[in-house]
Amino acid sequence: MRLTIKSEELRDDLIKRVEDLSRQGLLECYQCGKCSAGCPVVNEMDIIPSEVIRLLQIGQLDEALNSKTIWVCASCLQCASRCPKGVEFSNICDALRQMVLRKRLSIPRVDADEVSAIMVSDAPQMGVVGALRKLNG
Amino acid sequence: MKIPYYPGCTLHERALDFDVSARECAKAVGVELEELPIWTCCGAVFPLVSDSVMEILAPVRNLSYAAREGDKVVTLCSFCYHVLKRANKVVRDDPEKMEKANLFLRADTDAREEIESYTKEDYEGQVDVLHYLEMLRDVVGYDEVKKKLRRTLDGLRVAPYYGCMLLRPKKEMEFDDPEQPSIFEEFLETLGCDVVDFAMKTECCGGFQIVADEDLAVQCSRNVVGSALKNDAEIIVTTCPLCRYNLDKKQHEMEKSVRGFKKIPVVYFTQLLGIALGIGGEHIDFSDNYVDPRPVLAEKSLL
Amino acid sequence: MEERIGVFVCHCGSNIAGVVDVKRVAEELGKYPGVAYSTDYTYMCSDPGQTMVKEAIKEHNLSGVIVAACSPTLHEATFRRAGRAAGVNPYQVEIANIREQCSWVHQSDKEAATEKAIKIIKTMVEKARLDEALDPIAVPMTHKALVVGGGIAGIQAALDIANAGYETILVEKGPSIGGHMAQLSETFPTLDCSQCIMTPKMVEVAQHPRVKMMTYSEIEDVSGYVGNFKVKIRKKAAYLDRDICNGCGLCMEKCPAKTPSEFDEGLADRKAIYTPFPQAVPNKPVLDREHCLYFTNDGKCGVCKKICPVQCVDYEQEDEIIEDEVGAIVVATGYDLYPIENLGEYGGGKYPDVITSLQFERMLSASGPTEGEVKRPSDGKVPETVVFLTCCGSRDPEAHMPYCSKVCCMYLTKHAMLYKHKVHDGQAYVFYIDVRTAGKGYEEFYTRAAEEDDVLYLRGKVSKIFQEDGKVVVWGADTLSGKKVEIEADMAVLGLATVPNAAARELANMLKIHTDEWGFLAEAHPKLRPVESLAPGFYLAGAAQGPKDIPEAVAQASGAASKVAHLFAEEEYHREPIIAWIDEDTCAGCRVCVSVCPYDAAEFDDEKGIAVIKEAICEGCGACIAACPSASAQQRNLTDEQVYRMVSAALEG
Amino acid sequence: MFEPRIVCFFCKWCTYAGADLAGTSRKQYPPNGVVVRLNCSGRLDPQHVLWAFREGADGVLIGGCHPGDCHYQDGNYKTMRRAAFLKRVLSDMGIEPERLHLEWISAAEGDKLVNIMGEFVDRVRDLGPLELAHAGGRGNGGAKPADKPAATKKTAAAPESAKGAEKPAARKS
Repeated sequence: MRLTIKSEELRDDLIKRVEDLSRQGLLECYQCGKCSAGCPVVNEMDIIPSEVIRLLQIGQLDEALNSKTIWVCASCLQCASRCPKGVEFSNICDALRQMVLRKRLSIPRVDADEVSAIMVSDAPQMGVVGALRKLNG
Repeated sequence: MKIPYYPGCTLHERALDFDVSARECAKAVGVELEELPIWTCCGAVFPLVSDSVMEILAPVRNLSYAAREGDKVVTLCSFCYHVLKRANKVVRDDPEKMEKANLFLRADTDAREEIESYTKEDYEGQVDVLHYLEMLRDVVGYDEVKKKLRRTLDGLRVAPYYGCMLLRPKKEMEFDDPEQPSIFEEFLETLGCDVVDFAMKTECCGGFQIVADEDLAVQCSRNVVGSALKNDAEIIVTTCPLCRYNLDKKQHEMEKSVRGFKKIPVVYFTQLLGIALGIGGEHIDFSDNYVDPRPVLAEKSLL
Repeated sequence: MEERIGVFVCHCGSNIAGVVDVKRVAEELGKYPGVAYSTDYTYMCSDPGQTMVKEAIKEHNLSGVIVAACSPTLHEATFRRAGRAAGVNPYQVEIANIREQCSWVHQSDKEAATEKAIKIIKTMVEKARLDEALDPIAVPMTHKALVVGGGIAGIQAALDIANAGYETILVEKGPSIGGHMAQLSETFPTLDCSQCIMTPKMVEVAQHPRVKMMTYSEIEDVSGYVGNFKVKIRKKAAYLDRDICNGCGLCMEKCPAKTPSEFDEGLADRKAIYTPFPQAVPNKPVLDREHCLYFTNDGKCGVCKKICPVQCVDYEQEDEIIEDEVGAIVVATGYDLYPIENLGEYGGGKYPDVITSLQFERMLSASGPTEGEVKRPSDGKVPETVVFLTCCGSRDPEAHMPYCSKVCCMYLTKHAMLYKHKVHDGQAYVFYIDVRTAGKGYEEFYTRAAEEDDVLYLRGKVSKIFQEDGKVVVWGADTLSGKKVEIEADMAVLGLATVPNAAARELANMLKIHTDEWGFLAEAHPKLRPVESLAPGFYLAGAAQGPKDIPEAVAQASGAASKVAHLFAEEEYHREPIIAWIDEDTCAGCRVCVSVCPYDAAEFDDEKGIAVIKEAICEGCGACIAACPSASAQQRNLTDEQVYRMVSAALEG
Repeated sequence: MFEPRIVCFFCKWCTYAGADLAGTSRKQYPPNGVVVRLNCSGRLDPQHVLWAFREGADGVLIGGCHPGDCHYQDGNYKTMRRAAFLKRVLSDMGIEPERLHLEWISAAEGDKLVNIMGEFVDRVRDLGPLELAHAGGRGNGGAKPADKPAATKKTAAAPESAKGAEKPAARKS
């Protein structure tokens, strides 16, 4: 596992885009990992939240965009609530999801057709609307 | 006292039990909840990206409807409360977004004006968004509520589950201390309950992930339910239809995965309030609950 | 006489010259009225630089000097000395601040910075043209010091000042001196017992012939100025005569009222009449009225009074105000731990087995409530797994304190190590963000803990702690392996942030000495004057100035003491002569100045029918000058005329 | 673009030290202001401010210690009252009162100083140059302002005419 860091990648426009979309300063994160430590769905993530921020800090946007992590997030805001530096990972996660969804970079996590099946069962409307908006765009 | 009320989609459909009990309880404590004449879905989730004017339009539109009815609006569902309150803050703090949202609202009102003769007033954040619990505490007063009680729920061990959306982010919600909140406990103490402190009361139930990844969400809700059980709770109360769904209905899945799983009923806080206020059984409906709370309530002679 | 001002523009290496065109500045000023000589040089404050100033004074017969360089707080004194050596009165040497307030803050606009530098210097030239030759005002000085705070820093400062030959008053608000150091078990990195090295010092200072120790006392008021402070000290009622008390301890034994002991951090109880710990100095009790049954229960108890063999208990005793005069004040008010209540995610104090670092110190201490055994508070069980957390409230600008508390990494390492020494088969975990070991022998100490004592260091911050089913569950992260970590422990110890003592901020306000935004005392210069306050006559020692460990606190205390000795080495104190004076010819005797003067330095002279200024008292604030309706009150070397001319120069061009 | 000229009267204990801190921290702010260092903001005579406007200042910034923090007990309270009064006088004179600003900036608040400097310069820039019909005009200040009388006092005198003429107005407070 070797990584060649290229200075121009560190200041990549798309990484700047993540900062703009999420309104978070990626370099403010000092990698304490408190976001990961408190995340209720971290079990299902392939890369823990603090590592996603780290990848962005070192210019590895694609790896972050391709992570399972961003689709597992339930937007519970616990990470943002406890971050000592005020970095809101939940927002970074939303930004990454939006970048994928808007460009249709990968298949949406929730399929609208499948959801209609759940609709007829008993899930509250808010859950369906929430899932579609966060995970389907 | 009349207060404008925004029920939201879920309370009009799947969570009628929540809506009905809340309205009846309000009456009993002297508040007429006046449902907004028109309202739409709030969007359920708040957009966390910066360029999302479109996504706050729905909540701002609803707030502008509320503005025609009064200076505050009460809501019950945690998601609605979260979205309305944050969108309201955006309007109050970000003039650019306020302007954009109003551009859309004006077009919207133009169309409606002919039919419903609404005034073309811009929405600038003039409405305060209140949660029903805040209404009970700050508008009615817990002391007043106490005076109206027909019975107290003595000895009922209740675990108050806050979930995420009421509390976080602290600076925007300004609802309570996000780590050691107390509004719910104080409410339950008013009813005479034995309040159970449990570690997971502000942890996530899995939320909307239940739609995308049931296993994931069930892991979360099992964690919450397990913590309440460990602390010998007899019943969990919540303010959110989605939390209720995940914590109650998904006990079906928990039973499958955890050997010796003990079930625990999950009810809306307004349902307990209704019982204490002596409201008739037809308004306190438990037919939608997966885990029936009636046995434990009967055991305490509360039915 | 035509003024002959010399202007000396310093490059400060590239600090100034990198932004300001110093050559052009010197050239421009050379043409300015009143300027007889103008030049520039790389480092004016260096020896050759100062020599250059001195030689130019002689060669060009200069009447005044402007050094355009860094802030006057740094080198005004340097150049005034140089001026005096070459025959220019020090008060005719002025600094134009073109570094802190020009080159450093306008780095991107060199042209504008150069223009501004020229204006700044011109304002100072205008001031200097009207500067008078002045002499410092000699006032008598009290060669006696006051040290506030009886922790290790205060004790050290008091001892050093007393040993230098000066009378010292040591004031401590608690019943005993010793401070937090007396609470500690063993000290890093040598693991010597804190009380063993502390107690002799406490005794030494108590018995020192030149130290007047006042415990259970607080500063009530301080007035005056360097060399001549008047202090009022409130000696709180101990409800017994501590001079008569022989410290037999019978009263404490028989007292029926209990309350959690502050010294033991609530892990044990003390009586209502108590000494905080057995080795207390003085070893004489005080009676805590709030918990005493005699006071809370209508005089029904009175056991201590009945039993006291020397009849020293006195329920009628009242606070006493002691007045004294001192020449210098050392502030050593120490620190507190950040309140655990503020850390809701760790339970905010509601879990019995999630404890503070000072509670753990008491637990480890051989004279502590568990006699040195590690037992968790809930059930007295010896914990098999203990988790230690650094940065509890430190390095958290979002919700708590933004700064590093500096000592936690080391004391938690010590805690983990001592725990392992006492519970051999136990497991210690330390969650950290960075382990900071900058001190002599500290890195080696940390390495020893990790390698020899099997303390497992986990790099990550803990998000949540809760106690359920008797277990203290810790949700942390190990960012090195990229995993969330969950530990079911028996106890957790929080390395809470170091914050200034709660009472210290109030005291600082009363003393009119500066603090930073967190309440730590501000030093006069972060590098070159770390033991002095900007306010003359006040010196700083210990954690009151910022988080520090014992050797640093002791070093700073000795530094402060040496500054006091330095001040006291002169017979008289020489005050700045930049004070008010009143023109007798124009004063109408309206007494406005008398009413506005905060120091009673302006006085009405009945005989002359005008106001006069008492030179020994005037602090030079200028309130009377701004208030005087006839412009008869003026400030030496900052007259209204000088201000007008400076303003005009600032706006010229 | 119009670059306003600003005179800053800073007390040496708090705001001047705060400005030094901004420098030590290398914070950047616009170069429009030149500082006159006073022992205390309470030393500031309203006349100094009027003089600054007369001499061509577009804005005047006064910086003192926070209430309760004055090194000389209460000099800053005096300043607070004087500043409020001065704003009324300025208004009567046809000068926008926003051209005068009083701010409490402590020695620890380098950031605040930077922000205030930036905001104040922007504000004065928006107001535009100060036009005073009766002003002596720019560039005649410095050594000997034309209409200021020569020094009459032993060492250094206040400009009597300026004081005498305008001081009574300043006493209405």
